[in-house]
Amino acid sequence: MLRIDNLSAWYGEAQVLRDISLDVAAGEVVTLVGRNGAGKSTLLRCVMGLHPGQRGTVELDGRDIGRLPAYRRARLGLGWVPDDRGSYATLSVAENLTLPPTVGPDPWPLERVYEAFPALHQRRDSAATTLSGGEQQMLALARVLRMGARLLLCDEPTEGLSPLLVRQVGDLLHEAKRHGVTVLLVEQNLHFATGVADRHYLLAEGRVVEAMENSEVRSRERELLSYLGI
Amino acid sequence: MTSTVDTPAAQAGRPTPPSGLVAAARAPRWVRYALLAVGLVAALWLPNGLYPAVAVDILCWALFAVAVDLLLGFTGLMSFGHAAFWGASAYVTGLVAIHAGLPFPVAVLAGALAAALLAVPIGYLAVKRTGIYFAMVTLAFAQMVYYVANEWRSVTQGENGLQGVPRSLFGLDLTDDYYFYYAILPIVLLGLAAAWRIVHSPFGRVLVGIRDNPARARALGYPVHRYKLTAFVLSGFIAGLGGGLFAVGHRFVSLDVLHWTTSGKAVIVVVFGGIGTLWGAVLGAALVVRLEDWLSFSGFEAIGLVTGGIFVLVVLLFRRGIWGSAVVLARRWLARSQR
Amino acid sequence: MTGFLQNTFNGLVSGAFYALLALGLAVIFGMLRVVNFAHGAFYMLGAFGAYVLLSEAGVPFWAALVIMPLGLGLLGMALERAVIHRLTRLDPLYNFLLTFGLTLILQDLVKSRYGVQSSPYATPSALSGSVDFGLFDFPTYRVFILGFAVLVCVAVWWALTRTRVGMVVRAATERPELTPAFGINVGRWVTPVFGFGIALAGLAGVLAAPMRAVNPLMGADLIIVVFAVVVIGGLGSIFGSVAAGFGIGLVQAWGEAYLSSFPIVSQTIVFVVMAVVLLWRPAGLFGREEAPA
Amino acid sequence: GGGGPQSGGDQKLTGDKIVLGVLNDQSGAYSELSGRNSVKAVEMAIADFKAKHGDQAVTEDITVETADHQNKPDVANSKAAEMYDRKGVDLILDVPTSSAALKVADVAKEKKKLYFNIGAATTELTGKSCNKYTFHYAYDTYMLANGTGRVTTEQVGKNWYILYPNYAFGQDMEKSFSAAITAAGGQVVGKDGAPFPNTSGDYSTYLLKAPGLNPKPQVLGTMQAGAELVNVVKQYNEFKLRDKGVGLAVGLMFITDIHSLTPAALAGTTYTDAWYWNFDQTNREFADRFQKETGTRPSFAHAANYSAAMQYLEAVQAAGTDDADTVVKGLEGKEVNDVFLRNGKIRAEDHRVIHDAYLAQVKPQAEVTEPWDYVKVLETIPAAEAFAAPSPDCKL
Amino acid sequence: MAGQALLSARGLTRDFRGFRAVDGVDLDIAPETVHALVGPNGAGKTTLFNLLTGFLRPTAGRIELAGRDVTGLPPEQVARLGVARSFQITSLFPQLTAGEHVELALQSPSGLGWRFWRSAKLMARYHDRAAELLDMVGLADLTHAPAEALAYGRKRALELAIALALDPKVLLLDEPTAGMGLEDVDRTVELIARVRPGRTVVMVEHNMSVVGRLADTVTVLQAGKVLVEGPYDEVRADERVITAYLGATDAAH
Ligand SMILES: Nc1ncnc2c1ncn2[C@@H]1O[C@H](COP(=O)(O)OP(=O)(O)OP(=O)(O)O)[C@@H](O)[C@H]1O
Ligand SMILES: Nc1ncnc2c1ncn2[C@@H]1O[C@H](COP(=O)(O)OP(=O)(O)OP(=O)(O)O)[C@@H](O)[C@H]1O
Ligand SMILES: [Mg+2]
Ligand SMILES: [Mg+2]
Repeated sequence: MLRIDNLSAWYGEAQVLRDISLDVAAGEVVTLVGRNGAGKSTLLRCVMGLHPGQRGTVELDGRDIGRLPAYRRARLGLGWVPDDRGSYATLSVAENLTLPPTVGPDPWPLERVYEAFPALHQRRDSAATTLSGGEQQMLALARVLRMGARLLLCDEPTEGLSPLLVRQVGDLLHEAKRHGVTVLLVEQNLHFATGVADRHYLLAEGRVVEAMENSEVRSRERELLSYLGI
Repeated sequence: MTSTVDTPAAQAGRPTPPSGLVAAARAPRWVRYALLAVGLVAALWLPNGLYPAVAVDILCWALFAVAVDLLLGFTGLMSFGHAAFWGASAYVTGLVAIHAGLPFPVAVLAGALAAALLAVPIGYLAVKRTGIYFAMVTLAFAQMVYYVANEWRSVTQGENGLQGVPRSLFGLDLTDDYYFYYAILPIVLLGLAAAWRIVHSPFGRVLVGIRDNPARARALGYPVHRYKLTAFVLSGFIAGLGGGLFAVGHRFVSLDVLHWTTSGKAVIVVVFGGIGTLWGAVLGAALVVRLEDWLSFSGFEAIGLVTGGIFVLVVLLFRRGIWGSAVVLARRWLARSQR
Repeated sequence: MTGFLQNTFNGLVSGAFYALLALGLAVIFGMLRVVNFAHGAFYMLGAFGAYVLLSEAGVPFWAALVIMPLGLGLLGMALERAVIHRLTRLDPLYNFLLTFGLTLILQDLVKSRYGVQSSPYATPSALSGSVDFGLFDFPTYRVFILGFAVLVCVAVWWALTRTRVGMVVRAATERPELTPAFGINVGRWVTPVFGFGIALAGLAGVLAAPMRAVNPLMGADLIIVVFAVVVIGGLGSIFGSVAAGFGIGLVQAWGEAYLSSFPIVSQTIVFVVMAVVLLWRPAGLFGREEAPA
Repeated sequence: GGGGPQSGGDQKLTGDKIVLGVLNDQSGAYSELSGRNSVKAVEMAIADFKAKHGDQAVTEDITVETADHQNKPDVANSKAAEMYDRKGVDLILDVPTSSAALKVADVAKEKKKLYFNIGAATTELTGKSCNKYTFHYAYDTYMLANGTGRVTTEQVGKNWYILYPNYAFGQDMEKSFSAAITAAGGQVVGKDGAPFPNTSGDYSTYLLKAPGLNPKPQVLGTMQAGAELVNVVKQYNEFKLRDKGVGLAVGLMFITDIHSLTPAALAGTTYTDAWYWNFDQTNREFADRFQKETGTRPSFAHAANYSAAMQYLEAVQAAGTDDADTVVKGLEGKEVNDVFLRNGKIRAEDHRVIHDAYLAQVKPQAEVTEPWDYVKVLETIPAAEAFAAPSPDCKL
Repeated sequence: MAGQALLSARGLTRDFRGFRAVDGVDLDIAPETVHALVGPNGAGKTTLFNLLTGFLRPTAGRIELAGRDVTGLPPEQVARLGVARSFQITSLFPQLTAGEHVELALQSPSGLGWRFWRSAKLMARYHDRAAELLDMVGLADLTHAPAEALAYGRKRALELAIALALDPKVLLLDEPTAGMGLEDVDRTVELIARVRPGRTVVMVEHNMSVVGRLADTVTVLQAGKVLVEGPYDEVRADERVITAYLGATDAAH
């Protein structure tokens, strides 16, 4: 579904992504793991079309979307859960949810969102940035589900969530997957990642250093953890 | 709170990370001394090369602009009402010089102190807001000061202005602007040095922190409001020095010193010269004053077209201002020649 | 009693101008985080445009009331595309500076073409009579202004808080870099809103033409008072701006009527009120306090 | 103070030339009243002077320097000094805005060079702030108030309501008016100082109050000027005060104001003018020439600039030198008549240049037959009555 | 009452436009302990921090620091009394370098910051200490990097460094390990363990293994109220905590 070929990106003079190539098949959950600063978030931003200094190809369903502006990509079914959660201070929770147009065949209705995240229902009229950190994380995830995005780009969606919610998010991703949604997930929490993902890419210093099946990861957990830095 | 907008100061500071001021402090010693020498020579040459009265104006405006830049460039506060301090000091200086007959430096000092005093209540209210609100609030309060001066005719002579401010200094004859220029030069240099010192002091460092992230600064134990207020008052004082000298220089004070266009012009000067670079403010003053002088003789009627145009161009094309852009170019050139 | 009612009515009428201008400012600020210093200049262009239309093309008031806001709205949109737009990611102060420069330019352009003298503009004949209110009668034109302004304010408030437009634009302006990621073409929304805010200023200008001196500087000092008005009302708040606009109009009129031996009062009252509001509610009467940290 | 008129033939003119400086507002509120067309008027004077004297002229080299003081006294100050010092200017002309004029008078005194004020109305120039090198041409606040106040009281109505902008000029005008009205047997039944500048632009409070006063005023005297005057007049019409029996008299009005408000809005309004272009044949001829040069009719200020430049050149011609002290001596006490000065006299006591003034009334629209011909002159106020007696405050 | 507690709250309450985020919380933090605050998202932990540090004024209730009433004091004064905090959502000075951050924090208690007439060179006296602190959090090689160019995890580490630079009696850490890689989490845990002698640490943390390794006492908040308080193992096994916060499997884990 998503194919990235020879993608490089820069912040000014500094190159942070170097010839990244990877692909994600429809219905898959794929994680990007790597240390802080490896370039994971930058990669997602490149896919979303939000990073100005990039070179290489990004294809969605075989179509080159590398030239499209971000809003067109979103309309094609990309849903981004940014690492800073992307809440709008000037919008209420409900408005944050209904802000994006629906873009996919299977958008979640608002009731379903509120059912999955009762906290959001309770605070639906508050300004979104007054939510707690975790609530904002839920909001970001709920927002792309409501859009009906087909490919979720989730940047550390479990950061700052309580253990209970982390598991809920895992469940949600599973459920999304059952509905045919594809997920590209950035995750530091290897434990969580192996619980939801089919495959993993290991990123280091802007390069893909390894691609693994989930089963492989489980068997090599110790080795990987040390690679990730213990 | 963790918005990632660029403050003007941040923009100006961008080429010289982490911030203009810290980097400037780190510039090689010879560069700094060379600059200082060039500046001094330029300052000494001014009345010979230019009409002395224009040169006097440049000095006064340089102080004014530096005062505004102290806030805008180093505290992240854009005062659009600094005419209040420049003007208040001009009036107080004028009144003291006329009625008490004191030597003009004393009168100017009194004026600057009065300006600082006025800055206390205005600053107290204004620093409750930041960013654009701050600009609007200062603008509004300055307008209020203007109205009051306009109305308070018994003291300010209203529209006619305060005429006949003497230039007395121990019986020296300073009627010629040429000599007067050299008489005020030390005061101006002292004022500029004070601004420089403030920026390069521990206090200045705190200000930059506050500019970048006030909430964080509070959590570190810095009373943000009080710091801002102090910066505001210091800035008011320096603007007052300029305003007082301006009054003595022109030997009168008119309501114009309090008008909002005066505040606007001060900001133009700073932006044109380069926000967050004290040198830029001085340079901007020289250029803008000279330009206006030239324009008013040129027969070109639409001065606003030029000043407004400068503003638009600077904001759109080179936000670093003349000085900031020059620094960037010089750096690039240096870097290239080193390679 | 009659005198009081008359003064009150007049206060509301001059408040209507403050309110319309503050509303335009608030729309633009609330949506784009831009404080439009040139708002006064656009108000002037509205009035001046009406005059030029009338004197050079014979276009009557009623047509001008439509043409000028439309035209200025388009001009505003062009402006947003050409310059304001480039500054979206920067500190709002830059836009303040930009529009300040623009003010000087616009004023001088008009000045160099038409001079500084005030230009004549007569009240449209349909509105030149007076309306009898029993206790007193009143120029029809003033009644019209008040009614029209209230109508416009209510309509705008409704559109921005009760429809999707306001929401999208607020999002687009709060986080221009993020919003496209949610499938929103920011430019398509923000530009018209800016144009609309400008159109409001133009509308106020056309309304002012028959009542006020039409000249290139007519908006210059006014805008500062309007700034104070929006600070009082709470800059982000549509309702606050409008309410403060009418309120200040009233207070000034009463000050003029009942403290006429102290003209300084009605002149500075708006600033005094602003100072009090800053002390008591720094975010403005209807503004929201920002989140703590 | 250099010796006799003919002393030192080789240095009779500094630099062998005469430079006239026109320092006025070329972009702001007074730019139409005087502005760049005043420069044109001065150029006309130079041309006429050269034509008149031909080879006999003290010099062929007479030029004009000009600068825009933007109505800012500080700009006026530097520009005036620079004109005298660097541009070799012998005489500065015009300088509207009282604060700027007072400042330029100061500079003139210090540099010992001449200054003919035309654009500013403050009587201080011939009072407390008078000096040897400064002359006050054309109008002043006393002239405006005295003419309008007295004649209107006599001809239109005795009871007045005065509305003035509450700043120096407005307060002066109010005092002068009240004095003139009382002297003419009228009374001021009410007066209010309106905020200045009046940002709201609204005068309804005052206008509504006027007809209700007891006794009811027959005349509303407004001292507002420029755009504020326009606001007052528009709203005066809006509230239909003329229909309610309250006439309008204006303290300070220029023909350019009538042009912008249209005569229809002002029909019947009385005011005092220092000169009117269509008053007689002489004026009209000048106005026609002026229109050829500039495309518009001259205001009193244009005519006064012409006259002032001419009188100065004649004085230099007569003295044979441009030495300021000598020229001043030649001017003092001189009686003159020209297109602007009727029964003119340059008073030696205070350097006030007195001349006839005119009480004018705006014609009804129907009587306006050609552009700019907006008023009829009700009465010529003789020079001796038009201006105040020399002030004891003035010590040259 | 508060007994030995260094920092205590009584009946602490905070409303936001009718919404009660913190609801009558009583809290006693014993000196020289590590006290963890856990709870579901939105339980009011950060709000409680904001109340304790003066960033928010309580609607009701009272806060005492070492027996002194500090209710309603502004943040800077609370900081002056020896309470340092880090922010859950990173909050740094984008234009300053890592080194300058720490120096600024080190300078804070000295009053040097008011000396507008002295040279900034005076701050050189903090160089060594700053280098030491940066080294502690693993940022030694980034001393001259401006904060805005740091990756997220590094920013978190810098947050910690400047909080430590204040040499506080009480250290309030809001999710100090959120967004960190495993390596950094471990380093942070070690770091907190290293600096805790002589200090009192209050931390909000979702990572239960971190809580387990550090905390002496755990307070669980839910819907603005204290749900359970006690030693880690006890709290962890508590039925209510498992349903409200941990979830069944995690508890068994
Ligand atoms: N605005 C910026 N300017 C300059 N460099 C940047 C900027 N943002 C990120 N970087 C650098 O780019 C690199 C990659 O950053 P990125 O945010 O993609 O990393 P990441 O893998 O998502 O890290 P983390 O796990 O901490 O979120 C880092 O080294 C970072 O320092
Ligand atoms: N300024 C505010 N205005 C309105 N509501 C607020 C504000 N700040 C916090 N809240 C609300 O108070 C509740 C508690 O928020 P808080 O940030 O304290 O939660 P938390 O326990 O820190 O959660 P997390 O673990 O997700 O960070 C939340 O529901 C939040 O929406
Ligand atoms: Mg990241
Ligand atoms: Mg929290």
